[in-house]
Amino acid sequence: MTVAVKPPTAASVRAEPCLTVRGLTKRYGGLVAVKGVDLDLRPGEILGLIGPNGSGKSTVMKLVMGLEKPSAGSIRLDGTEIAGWPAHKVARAGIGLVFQHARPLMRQTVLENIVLALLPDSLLRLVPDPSVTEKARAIAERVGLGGVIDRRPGTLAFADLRRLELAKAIARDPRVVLVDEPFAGLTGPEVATFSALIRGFRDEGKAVLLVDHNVKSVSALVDRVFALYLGERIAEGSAESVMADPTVRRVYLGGSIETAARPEAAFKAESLLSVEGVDVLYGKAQALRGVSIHVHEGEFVSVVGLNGAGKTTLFNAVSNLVPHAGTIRFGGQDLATLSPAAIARAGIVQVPETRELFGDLSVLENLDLGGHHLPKAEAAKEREKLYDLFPILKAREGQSARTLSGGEQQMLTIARALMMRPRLLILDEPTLSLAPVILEQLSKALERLRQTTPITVLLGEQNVTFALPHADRVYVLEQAKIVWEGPPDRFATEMGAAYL
Amino acid sequence: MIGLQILVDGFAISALYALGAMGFTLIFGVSGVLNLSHGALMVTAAVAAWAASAQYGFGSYAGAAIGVLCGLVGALVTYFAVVAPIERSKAIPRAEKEIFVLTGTLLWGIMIQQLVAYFYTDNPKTVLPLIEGVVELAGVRTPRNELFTALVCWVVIALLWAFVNKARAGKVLLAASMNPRGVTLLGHDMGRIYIAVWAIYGLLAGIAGVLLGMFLGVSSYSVGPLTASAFSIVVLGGLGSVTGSLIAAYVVGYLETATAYLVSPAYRVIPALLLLVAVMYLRPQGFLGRR
Amino acid sequence: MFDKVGRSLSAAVTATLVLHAPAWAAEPVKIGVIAEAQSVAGASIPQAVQLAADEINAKGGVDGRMIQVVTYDDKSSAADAVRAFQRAVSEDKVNLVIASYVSEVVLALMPWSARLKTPLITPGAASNEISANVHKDYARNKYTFHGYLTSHALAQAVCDSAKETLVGLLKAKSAAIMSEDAAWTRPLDAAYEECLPKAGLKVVEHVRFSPDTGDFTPIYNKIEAAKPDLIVTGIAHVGVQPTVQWQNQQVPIAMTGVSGQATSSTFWANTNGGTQGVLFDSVALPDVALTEKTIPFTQTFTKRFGGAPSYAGYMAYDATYYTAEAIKRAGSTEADKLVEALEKTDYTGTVGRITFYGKDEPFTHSIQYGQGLMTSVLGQWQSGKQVAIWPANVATGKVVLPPAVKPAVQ
Amino acid sequence: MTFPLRGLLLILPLLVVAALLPLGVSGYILGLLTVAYYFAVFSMAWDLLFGFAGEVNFGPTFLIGLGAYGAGILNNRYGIDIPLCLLAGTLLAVVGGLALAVPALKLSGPYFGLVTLVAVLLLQNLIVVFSDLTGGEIGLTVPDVISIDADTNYWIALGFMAVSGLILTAIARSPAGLILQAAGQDPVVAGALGFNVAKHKIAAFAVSAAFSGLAGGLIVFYMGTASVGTLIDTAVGVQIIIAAVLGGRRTIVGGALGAVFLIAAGEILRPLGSLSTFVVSAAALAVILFVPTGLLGLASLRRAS
Repeated sequence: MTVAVKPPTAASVRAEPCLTVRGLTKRYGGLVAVKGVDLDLRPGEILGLIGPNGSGKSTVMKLVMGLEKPSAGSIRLDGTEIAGWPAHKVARAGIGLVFQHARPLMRQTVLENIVLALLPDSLLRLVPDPSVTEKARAIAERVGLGGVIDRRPGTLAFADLRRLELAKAIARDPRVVLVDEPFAGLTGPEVATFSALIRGFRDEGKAVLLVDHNVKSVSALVDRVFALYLGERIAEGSAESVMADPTVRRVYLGGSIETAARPEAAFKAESLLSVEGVDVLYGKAQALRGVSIHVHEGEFVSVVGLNGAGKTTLFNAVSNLVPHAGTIRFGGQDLATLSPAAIARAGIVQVPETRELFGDLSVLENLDLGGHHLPKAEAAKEREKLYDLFPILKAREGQSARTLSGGEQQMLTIARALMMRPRLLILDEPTLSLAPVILEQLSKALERLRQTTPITVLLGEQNVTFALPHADRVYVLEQAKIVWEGPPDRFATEMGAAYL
Repeated sequence: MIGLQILVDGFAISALYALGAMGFTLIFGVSGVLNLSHGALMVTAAVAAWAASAQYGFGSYAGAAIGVLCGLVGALVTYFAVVAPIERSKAIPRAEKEIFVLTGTLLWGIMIQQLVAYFYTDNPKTVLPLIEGVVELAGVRTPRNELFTALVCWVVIALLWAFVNKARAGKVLLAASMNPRGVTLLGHDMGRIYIAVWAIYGLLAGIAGVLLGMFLGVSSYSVGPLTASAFSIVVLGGLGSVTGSLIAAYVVGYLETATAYLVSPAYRVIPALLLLVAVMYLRPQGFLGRR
Repeated sequence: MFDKVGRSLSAAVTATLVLHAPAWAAEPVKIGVIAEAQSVAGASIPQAVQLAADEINAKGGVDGRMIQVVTYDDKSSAADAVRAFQRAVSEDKVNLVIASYVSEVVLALMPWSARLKTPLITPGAASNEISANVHKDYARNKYTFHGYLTSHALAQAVCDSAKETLVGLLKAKSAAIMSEDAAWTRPLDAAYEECLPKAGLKVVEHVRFSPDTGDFTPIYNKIEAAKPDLIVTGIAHVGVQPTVQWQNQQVPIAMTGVSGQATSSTFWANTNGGTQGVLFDSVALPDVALTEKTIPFTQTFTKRFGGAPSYAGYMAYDATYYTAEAIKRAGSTEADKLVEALEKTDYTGTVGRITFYGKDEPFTHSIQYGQGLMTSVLGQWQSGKQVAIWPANVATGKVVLPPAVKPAVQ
Repeated sequence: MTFPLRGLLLILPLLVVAALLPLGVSGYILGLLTVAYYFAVFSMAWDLLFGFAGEVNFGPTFLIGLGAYGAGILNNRYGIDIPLCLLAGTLLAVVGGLALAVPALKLSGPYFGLVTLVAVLLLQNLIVVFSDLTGGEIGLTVPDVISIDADTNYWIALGFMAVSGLILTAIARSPAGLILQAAGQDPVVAGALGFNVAKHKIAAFAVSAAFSGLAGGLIVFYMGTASVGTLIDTAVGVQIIIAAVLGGRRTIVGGALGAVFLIAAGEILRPLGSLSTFVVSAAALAVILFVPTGLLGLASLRRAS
């Protein structure tokens, strides 16, 4: 997709902001998800709010909508303070939200779903109003749902479900529209249709806030971009300037890249893991499309791709955690009939993005659970080796996992997986919302692992700087498909520019 | 003196409540199932122990063992015949599994209750105690059986604690209650863990049932109140929190005993019910529950 | 086991034709029986009525009319009983209904008996309310007969028996009342409060506890603290539990009174012998010849149904007989005439001489209590047997002290 | 929105047949159906809460009991006329419904279920404790009944059930009902669409309570008695829930179907004696396991395919 930025219309720049956010802060216990965010949104403007997973962008959206109560700060809609209002009042005041995952009423028809959005908040509406139904039909036509109006959402195609969400937003006729990940799971032509519908909002003079992982997917649409990282603003401006911003590039791509790949020919010819033509559907959304990759014994393979490209889905398919089509073989054995637990015992051990630690158990206990299949003495030996690799874990041995910092938790997760003596270690986004200094430690540990053990690793990453240095081979996953394969040193020249 | 009496008397009944509730909270913690046939399983164990020793001439030890065994078998049958089919059913939407499990186990409990009443009438029965006689405890005359009940309860609770916190296999159960996905990724099949948990639950319910039969006696009418009391204690303590259940059992047990002594035995259960309602309003997650 | 299954099945069969009445015979007399087949007390009711009907029919019936019994299982639920009553009257056209030993059920049936003008006899419910209601609105409720003793009379019997047998033996001067907190025990307790002092027993403690109680330790401790010489009970919903705990805790006080469950023949097994030494009042006991009819009835019943009749069984058996007599006297099964005839009942049955209080007395249509009329028997569980202690003329044994009770010292 | 009309066309003949039953059926069967019709209203009112507002109420008998005892006590103690008693009982039930709605808004799933269960247990205990007023466990007898004629009682119950079913269905299918369903299915989305979820749920509780309470009062004046065992015991609540699940959740009418089915099954199985409850429970469990959508769901499944 090419980067084409439409210059903001003169009118939108001059207009007074209708939504003003000042010093918006949200704490969950000790974690600060949003730190003093200031944000303006004008009528007839599309603002892209971007940030990687865990950056706090969704929280900002929820705070504005009233789905969460802010810890501090102000949110004004046309001068009225709405911070802390319940969602239904916020909605009545003129803010609408298009959820990322379609959440229609599953037991009602498409028409009834749209009718619902047109209803006033009254207990006494006991007789249907034909004019409302007419209006709903018109909206359905406008978003392209005319043909499926009497069907239940469960029978709709994915894109139609997303249309339904837009239809509801149109029906509500809000002054400010919040759209969460507008294009997730959509194909090229569908993206175009949706872009047109969203531009329609702007042309009607509504203010639009698009929330997404990265600039690329929304750059064609937005007038302005606001980049968020770890709850704070890191850049704001046109899509181009934000993409060029060094902080943004560092967050998404990391710093300079050195690679040390071993050639593919250096490994045994047959693959340890081979994934062939795997398709995954999440309900109606295609999360993977004919993905094929292979990993040789002892090899370090990285799959890079932005959030939402399908990395986690790929790994879950390997572990048989999601239903899929296509074949996945491990050491020549078809994994289709094995349970996730059996696959783990067979040697494919995942370090999931969500970590899945046992929060109330100590570091030691977490590790021992990983070494559960080993005799006790062996497990103790293994543990000592890992303490050597991650010394901080030894210091934290008796502490419960819940109380560890994010980086320590990540190290514990990796160590726990290594306790299982995996034949193939899958690391899913290990850098997720970690501070740079931690990344470095993690990177060093991985390098040492690669140097000193014959381990086979499949790494999924958005952060290219982290993913490339260790990798022998790289795949690029984009919108559910593998779009590039090659050694890491060729990545910058062939994929670098188009990546972000 | 009355304080001492409350202390002594409340102890055993609370321990029994705790044991009854512990298995209930354990299966909730690991598999998210609220088993409303709980009371029926306890009654099955007690009546089986009674029938084995009083009707079919097994000794009281063999009778008690048969009772516990029936609890175990009953729990596994409940899992395989009722809970697992509902969880596996594709026709039941995920969001509604909970209400289906509740209704299903409730019906199952009624079925067990009816069968027990059919074969052994609905007259209350008491299991022959393993130990008889009384001892003076700081001036309070206490039946040995009551002490025995409290002792067995605490030994079983301690064993459970040791198993879950010390034994390797038990640790996996504990881990599963915190994070089922985590243990799956570590190579443990949740299916097998569920079976193990239901087996442990069955043993606990069986032991609690037999002890209850010896200490207080049961009838098929006890099914509902037993389920309700386990449910209340577990929610009061915090769903899935074993320690919370223990605390809640003692709070309820002592509250009831104190009410019976200080106010009137007629109002025995009312303060506990009111406490439960108050806790639900003020701290819905219970004493030690997390949300 | 098979025997038991067979028995309950036969009891549950909806309508049982008693005798294949010859086609030319007069229209049969139909008696409806509503009771719970599952409980020991309830199951005896249809069986006893059936037995009486068979006997009467064998002797030619009532003025040549055969008695036909139609039974309904109400599962002790008032709603089921009302439904059964409606069916009995409108569908099966019964002439009279003998129903239930549960006060709740009988009180629910009373208005229907009035509305549908069909006589109703309860062979086992104790609540004063039943006969009090007849007294209060005689014109309307006269169709109900309280074919059992009222709570008031039961209390009187407990006091009388205690005075004559226990007070002397135990050197008892005081008593504690221990009753489940239920509507039927209110008049009972009131009557206890009144008659115990007259029997020389000062009431030093009065505990009413929730019928859901499982743990009786606090109750016994509370009672012990008041140092009574005797515990007088009013329990029906509970029975096994307080008895077993009384024994396990070795409460050193003898226990007497009304204990519904203790009258049942399976009580020894259900309490694992915990009932040793427990005293209780009952209208009849299996081996006690209250009249010359008692033992033959018990034996025939036991032989035919494989177990001794419950107290309600005795009352139901007698009720069938005095109903038959009343029909004979009235010469009709027409409701008002039958009621009139029933009121004149003077029949010596298995439990004593049965007569009803009149409409001017407070407990209209309940069985008159007193020596020479109907009293109850004080029984005691001794080594697995129910032994009659009082009245003296029918006693089969002497009081033994319960294991934990020490003999009184001078 | 054509379904209601078609549904009405299906139900109307059934109602006509039901209304004509007294011409050919014995008083006993009518008495049976009379009770079944009141239970049908209990189940339908429960379904409004469960199927539409998304609240699992384990204590329908709490609301029924308030209505029944509220009405019964006024008549028994103070001899107040039946209509006024019914009104007062209904109001009391509505107050009880509002009291349940407060925790329902804060609690979810098993927590709310427990509160409703506790409400029933408390009511049960209070009735026993205040037996002077309530008659305790032996029940409360009311001096007045609506009618002693089986046909009249039957028609009243049938009419009441038909009207209740109509009103409840109308509410469920109205725009306000649509909002209620949205609030029940996904309160977050409903809130984001501008609907005050609390308001709609409270209203649903009030409506459900009103019908439960009124039906509870009517059944008292039909049977002439109110007792814990017949109206409040958790076993009664279980039966109401089973009826609704059996008939088909979120259909309103399914509850009526289930209630009639359960009572009919109980009657047909009467020869089995105490085992009849076992068989009915087993059948209900089988339906839950194999036909989770219930009897009506089964019918609509057939139609769809």
